[in-house]
Amino acid sequence: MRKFLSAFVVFWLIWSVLSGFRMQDVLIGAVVSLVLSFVVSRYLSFSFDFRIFYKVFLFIVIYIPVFLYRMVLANLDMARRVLSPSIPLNPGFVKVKTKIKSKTGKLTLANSITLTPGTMSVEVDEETIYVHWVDVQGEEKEEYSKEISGSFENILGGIFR
Amino acid sequence: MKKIIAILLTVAVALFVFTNLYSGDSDFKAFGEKSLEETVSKEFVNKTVDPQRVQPETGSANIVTSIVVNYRGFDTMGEVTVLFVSALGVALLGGVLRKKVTFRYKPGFIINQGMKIIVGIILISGIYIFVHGHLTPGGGFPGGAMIGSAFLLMYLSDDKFRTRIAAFKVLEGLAGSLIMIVGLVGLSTGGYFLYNFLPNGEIGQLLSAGIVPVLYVLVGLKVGSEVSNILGDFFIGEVEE
Amino acid sequence: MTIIGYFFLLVGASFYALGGLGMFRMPDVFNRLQAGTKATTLGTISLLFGVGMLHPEWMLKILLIIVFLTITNPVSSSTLARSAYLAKVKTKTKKDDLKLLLNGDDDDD
Amino acid sequence: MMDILVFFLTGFGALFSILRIILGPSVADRAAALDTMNVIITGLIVFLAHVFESSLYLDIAIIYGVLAFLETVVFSRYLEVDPK
Repeated sequence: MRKFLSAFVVFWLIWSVLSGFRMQDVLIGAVVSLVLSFVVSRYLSFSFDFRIFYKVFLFIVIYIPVFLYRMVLANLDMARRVLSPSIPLNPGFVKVKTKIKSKTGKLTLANSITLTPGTMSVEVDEETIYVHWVDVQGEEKEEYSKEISGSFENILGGIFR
Repeated sequence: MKKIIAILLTVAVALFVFTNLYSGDSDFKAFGEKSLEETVSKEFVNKTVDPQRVQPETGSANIVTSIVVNYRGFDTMGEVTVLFVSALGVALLGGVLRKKVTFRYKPGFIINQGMKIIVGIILISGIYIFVHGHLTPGGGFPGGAMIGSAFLLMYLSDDKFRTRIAAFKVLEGLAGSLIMIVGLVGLSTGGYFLYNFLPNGEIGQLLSAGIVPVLYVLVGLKVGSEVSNILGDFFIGEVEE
Repeated sequence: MTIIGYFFLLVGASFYALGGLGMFRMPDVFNRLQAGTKATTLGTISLLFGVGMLHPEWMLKILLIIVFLTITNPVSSSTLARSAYLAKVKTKTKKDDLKLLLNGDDDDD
Repeated sequence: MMDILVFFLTGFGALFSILRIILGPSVADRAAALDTMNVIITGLIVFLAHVFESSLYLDIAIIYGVLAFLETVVFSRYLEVDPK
């Protein structure tokens, strides 16, 4: 039931954004999202309650600025590597520990790792993220974790418990 | 050797096309020089946007849609029938071959979880595409393909998702029969098959253009459910009929 | 507004160029994916935001496209990287802690 | 003028991805380059919406983005299919 309502709200929102907020569009969108969420909602992982407003607020205010900042850094770093005549690389696959339990949270963390400097997540396990790193530094697992996912881990751990 | 022949053939075709396009006395006019006044397309544009007419003939903002679904509606029905026949063929062959697509590894966590968010967005935008087929580019066939692609994504990224959704069989037949019923209602009210018996309304509104959006929604549902059925036959590999 | 919009457009387009260049110059498939994904994601965000600045009435739709691409782009490149790893594509990678991934994951469904 | 510069830069990116598609030693390289090129083209379609002043192109960009994502996923799963 919770999944059904959440999927309905998400579908209706996307429909209204796509078609504009006219009366006919919004009403037909309600009907369409009702039918669609009745059919597919059990296969999806849209599931939230009223705390979503607080979470989205936190997400926008804290996570997105940090994310954008790290992403710009990542791109400048990548540009430096690409444009230098001899490409400085020391690639390797490393493991990173994570404490986040929620699946959507782990997905967001993996995506953030992909988009931040020099790292790309390859696979996620129960509590490990396998990461491809362009420039491996350090030796121990704890060092990797701190280097790669430290700030995101804290922020996302607060948002997705 | 094969590659050399392929390259020679490509060059020959390219030379043929270019000489025909750029020589002065060819039948093809240069870009922008062809006069549209003498072609038939002007007539169709006028029928839709001519301000002197009391009511536009189709009321559809997208002229291509008005031609595909209104003037050539019977043809579109034929195309949907072709899809239906191919889906039937795949279902029959799937029963004979009994060969499934097998993967060496399970789908990874990232795609498995990402799918559960992305599929929702794909499905709702696919439905948006075919409901707004008479206002925006797109329509029944791209929208149906998007719905089919969403189910392909589900089959690829979740090894638990092997249950065929039974609703699709029903939906496919229902959409096909409703297209026929809309055509027959037109036959009984207006005198010919697929007659536009609904009011045309105002161009640009969602509820306009008579039976065009109705038909396009049905076509979209039918294409989507058929593509999903074909994919299901490929992945599950057996049919129970 | 126009100037800011064009600034974002130019930044996005330059990141696209960098992404293509990185895709061309990097030595193996994982590094190529890294360069391509990061540059094109930021390029898309920036370019689409620039178009949204120039046409404020499309902003909501453009934000939807941005969200969609920001979710799908890392997911698709991670999936591709995993498959390339599992298919044992040649790499220049020296350090490899991932061996576990290959064992005990067989499944013939 | 600015439009031409933007077109030039995006075309530069797409050109190098096409070179990688042609040269790429393995299927994975080609699929990666194709993914990059598809994202570049999606951005270019949105930019065309600005050039032609028509919001209809945004719908096309959505469809193209969806199909590009699906294509990459299908290619990557294809690399894992059992060859026998």
